[in-house]
Amino acid sequence: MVELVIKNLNAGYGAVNVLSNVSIDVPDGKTVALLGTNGNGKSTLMRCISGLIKPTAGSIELREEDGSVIDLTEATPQEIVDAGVAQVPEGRRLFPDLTVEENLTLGAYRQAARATLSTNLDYAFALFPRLAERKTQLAGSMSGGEQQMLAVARALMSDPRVLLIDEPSVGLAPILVSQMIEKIGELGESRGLTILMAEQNFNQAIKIADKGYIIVHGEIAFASKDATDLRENDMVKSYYLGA
Amino acid sequence: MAIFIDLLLNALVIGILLGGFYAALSIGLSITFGLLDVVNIAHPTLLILGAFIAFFLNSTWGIDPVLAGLIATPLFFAIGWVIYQIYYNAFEKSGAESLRGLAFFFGLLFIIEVGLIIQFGVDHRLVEAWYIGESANIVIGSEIDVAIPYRLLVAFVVAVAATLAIQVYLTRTFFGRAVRAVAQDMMALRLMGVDPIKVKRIAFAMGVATAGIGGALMIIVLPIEPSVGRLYIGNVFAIVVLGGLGSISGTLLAAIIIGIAESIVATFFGPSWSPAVSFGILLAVLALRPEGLFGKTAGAH
Amino acid sequence: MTRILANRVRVWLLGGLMAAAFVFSAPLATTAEAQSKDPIKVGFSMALSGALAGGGQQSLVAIQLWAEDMNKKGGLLGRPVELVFYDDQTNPKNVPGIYSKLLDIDKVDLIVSGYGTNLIAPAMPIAIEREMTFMGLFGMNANAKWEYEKYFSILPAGPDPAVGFSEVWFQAVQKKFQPKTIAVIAADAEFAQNLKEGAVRNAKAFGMEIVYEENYNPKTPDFTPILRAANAKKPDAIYIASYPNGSAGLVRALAEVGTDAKAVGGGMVGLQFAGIMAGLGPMLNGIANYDFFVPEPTMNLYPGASDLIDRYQAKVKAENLKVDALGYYLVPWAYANVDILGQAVQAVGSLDQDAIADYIRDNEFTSVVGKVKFGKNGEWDRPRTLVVQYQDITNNDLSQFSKAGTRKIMLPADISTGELQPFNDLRK
Amino acid sequence: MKYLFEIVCVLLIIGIFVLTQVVGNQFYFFIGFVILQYMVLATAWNILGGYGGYVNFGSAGFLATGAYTSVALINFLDIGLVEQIIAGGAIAGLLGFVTGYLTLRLRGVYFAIATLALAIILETVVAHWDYVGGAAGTSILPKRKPELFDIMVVDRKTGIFANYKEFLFFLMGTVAIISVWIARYIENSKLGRGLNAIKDSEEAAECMGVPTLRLKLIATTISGAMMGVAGAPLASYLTFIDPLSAFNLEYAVNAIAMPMIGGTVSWMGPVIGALLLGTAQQVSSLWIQSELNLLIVGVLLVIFVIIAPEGIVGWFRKSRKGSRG
Repeated sequence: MVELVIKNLNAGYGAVNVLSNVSIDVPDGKTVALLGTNGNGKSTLMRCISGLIKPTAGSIELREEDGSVIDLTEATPQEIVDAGVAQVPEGRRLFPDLTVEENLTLGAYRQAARATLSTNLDYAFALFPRLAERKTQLAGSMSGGEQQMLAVARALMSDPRVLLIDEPSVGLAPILVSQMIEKIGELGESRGLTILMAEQNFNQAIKIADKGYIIVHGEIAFASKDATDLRENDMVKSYYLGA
Repeated sequence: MAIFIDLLLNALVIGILLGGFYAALSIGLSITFGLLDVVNIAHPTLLILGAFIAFFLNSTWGIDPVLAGLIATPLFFAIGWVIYQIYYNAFEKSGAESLRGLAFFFGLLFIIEVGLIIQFGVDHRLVEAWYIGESANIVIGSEIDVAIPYRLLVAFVVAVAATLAIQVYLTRTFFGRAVRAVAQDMMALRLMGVDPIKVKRIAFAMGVATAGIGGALMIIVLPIEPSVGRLYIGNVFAIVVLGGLGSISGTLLAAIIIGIAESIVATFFGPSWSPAVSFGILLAVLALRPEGLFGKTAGAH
Repeated sequence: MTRILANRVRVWLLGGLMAAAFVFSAPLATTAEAQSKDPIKVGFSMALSGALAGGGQQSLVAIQLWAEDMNKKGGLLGRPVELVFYDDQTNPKNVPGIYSKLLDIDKVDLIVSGYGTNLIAPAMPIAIEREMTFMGLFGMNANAKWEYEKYFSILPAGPDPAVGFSEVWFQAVQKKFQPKTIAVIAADAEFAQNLKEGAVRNAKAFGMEIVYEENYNPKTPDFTPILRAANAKKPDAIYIASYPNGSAGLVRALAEVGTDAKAVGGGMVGLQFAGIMAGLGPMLNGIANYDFFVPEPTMNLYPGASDLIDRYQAKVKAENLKVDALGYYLVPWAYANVDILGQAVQAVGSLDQDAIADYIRDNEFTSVVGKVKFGKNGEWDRPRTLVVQYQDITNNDLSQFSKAGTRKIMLPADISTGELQPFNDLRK
Repeated sequence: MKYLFEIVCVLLIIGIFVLTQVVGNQFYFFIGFVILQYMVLATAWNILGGYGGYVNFGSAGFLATGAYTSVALINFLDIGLVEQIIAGGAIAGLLGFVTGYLTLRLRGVYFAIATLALAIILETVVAHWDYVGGAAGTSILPKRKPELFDIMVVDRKTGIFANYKEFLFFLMGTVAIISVWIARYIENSKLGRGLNAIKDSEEAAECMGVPTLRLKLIATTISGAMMGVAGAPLASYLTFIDPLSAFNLEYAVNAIAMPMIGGTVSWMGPVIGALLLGTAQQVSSLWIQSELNLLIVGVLLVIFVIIAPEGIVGWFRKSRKGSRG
């Protein structure tokens, strides 16, 4: 269906360069882990893909099954959402004064998604029954785990083909972290989503990832060949043990 | 005793109607300031502009002032659009905090005021309509006679209708929900594929558009001259804050509370204490519940 | 490079702004016609914007008419008259600076005041220090504390203005209705408070019991609760000392709630203004209020006033001025304010301020406001406010107010044109 | 040189004194008084608003507190100007302390609206207080021959100052310079840095051990006292005072607009803003014979904040940085 290809990406804030020559490939229907500790450029890359920051060099592309290519490098956030890329941002970024349901509905803001609003809503509630129970509660008043569920569900509301998830485990109790990661794995499989997940919790992330990258100081320090390589390569171990 | 009940009933009725009038003046600010976090201190002066347009249409062609206010609404939408565009380019774009805009809106206030002086002069103006100076009387028994001035009733009905319409729009439509979300998290909204600047621009224009009808109601209720707007800055901001930032229905309820308080004070304790009482209520509420009466999360702003 | 350029642009912009400010601030020439002799400059501050601008703008036109008249007649002391004035924005804070500029920079020869007590008071110490004769327009007891011997007030309210202002109203009401009880409603502002104080003293002097006495805040939007509270005390008369906003609000409240009081009104400022009269129309019927000049036939007592008003109205129309279309309230008084000073200058034959003041103090003047004689503290030696009652107003047409009959004079008796009638008898 | 600024301050005060003795034209003292009064007001506002991020919308209330303290004490004890300024500052400082205490929990716009509410309540109370003239206002006659420590202060022949306006101008000038000195001192002190931390993030400041509540109380007290000092001579300047002129919206507007135009991060901002906007207001109202003067002030306000959203000080800093880089 669709493949996310990032080539030689450079980006930063003002004069400060954060990413240098980052190349990442997220194959269709696969879950790719972007591993790295805080401050290494994971979120910057995520923001670049979503169009919140403009890269200074390189390219971001979506490759369709039929061989056509959508160039997202210079696209606006709206165009990127329209192309089927959604992001679960770091720190969840919910609308605290809106209800759970309203948060979800806002996820389906773009015209194409409005048509499938009710099916997507049902899907989200089925995936996270907790959210169904708290439909009318204000998002800001929920627990961290519930907020993370809502953030993921909200991203799904736009009917994405590619899902970017930034640090889903941050601020959650260990038991919730593994639940959340499992949910993401489940989600990837049941919907056939192409997922790029940024995570600093190596242990958990590699459980569901089909392949992975390690990013250090804005550069790709390691790219695994496949899932097994990711789980067993010494280099990965040294990184997360070191961290 | 009967006299007391008569006075009390009348004070309550007038208070509620007066509250509706205050709500009509504040509702636009509840959007621009309460929801969008833009300190539009020129709002009361925009109301005066609306009042003068209603006056102009009324005195020239005899158009009903409320209708005149409705006619002026698209014009005010456009004015709001332009103001926000300037405000955005000068302040928000560079990430300056919202209070930076204060001086800008003060300047705008003076410019509009002088424009009105040049165009309409400084005299007090009133409008004519069949409902001004007439009242409906509800007589209970021999001593209780509740008078409902139509001029306040019109203001009340229009204010309540506008509040409900805006409330429904903000809660039931995709765009309305985006308006409520935009001050909470602009970046997240971008990730939903929404252009937050466009949302803010349209919402701000909507808030200013209410000044067309609000101004018409103002000149229905009281005589207007260009500098009257300044007197109402305190009142409208107080009501929006009292109601809780971001809560449209809260603004209506807060306005009614203030209206009743002022009316009761004017009837039983001496009208000159009215401002102290209404702003005293505001202070007390802020001390006990800083997010306002109907605000949701404390310190969100 | 682009940054340096951007900076240049910035500096240019700022510089340009400054330059623009200076060009704008260059002294604008007044009505200076090319005349050979040095003009006599008359300086004053006037509320051209802000809350009192309605009266201020009207006064300015009147004073300009006076200057035209003088120059047509060959000027003062054979020199042309030139006006120098600034907008005080109805803010007392601007007044000291304005009079200082008038005297120290513009070097005016004569000064008169702006409109209203709180805009006269801040100019007093400057007038005193420079020993200038100072004419005050509608100041209420502005000289009571200073007791400055060269201050003269244009307000026909007598030596004790607060009392004199409402005395005739109480006389008229007393004569007709002999009220036992009275309610007093007043705005929380300077002029209205002085009126109220006078009214309270008059009420006591006339043996009326004050059953309700309350002040209202000037920004009150609706007056029905106040009127109801006053009505609950069942007063025979209601004295109102209000500003334009309150006057209109109370008239509307009277239409909506009604009252059983026989006489209503007294000190309602603003009901004399064209915009408000037209806006209220028939709702005014029955109100008995103070006034200074109305287009009744007996007003011939004020020589030239009708002419002046006609010229004012013509000028407003011709030049499309955004001021009061009728000008009854202030035009004759603002005119008299400069006219009396001018007459004194002409009589003395010089600009000697002491001589001018002595002359004004010692002589009776005839101006567009009739015969004027000054007494203690520069106030008029006797009051001459009118009591008028609004009658037979049928619609909101402005032109009816420029004809006789809508505001009939009740007192003074020698110029009266009508009978005071109970408030409710004149309502529909 | 360590005390350069202090020396300049003293020289300026001496300079102002010399001006009162040399300049004959009274006009400049009138205009100067108004601009200097704004300078004190803007500087006072900036201590809380610029350094601490707490926007006071009720500056007129504090200023009027100073003014009415003077009126009450003139009526009661017939005290002189210097004592009025001290008393006005003390009472307004006390009000600032109480305000700070009552509004400790309030942030952002809530604080701004609370101060506005306070000013309106004060105005209503003063309008009912007949001893100071109530709503009708009262005339204040300057003392005939004021003395300070047995020295004749104002007298045409034997006094230090030939007339009252010179005395008022000198006092206001001295007060302004002291205010600016205090503001500068605060800016460079622990208090200023603490307030800055509060402005950036109150939570973070608290975590770093900044005593936020105490600092806010100190700042509201100092700021309030300075506003009271600015207002104390108002009654003597106008010789007539009523609630409408003492609680004028103009004070609240200028107290905010002047630092914003000048720049809120440094003590120079309010000074530049007051000089610029104050002069523009005076010049436009005194050279333009119509209501258009207000238009020019409005247009200037809008243009200034648009081209220099960080204020004149910020604008110059940016320009300097820009031309270097």
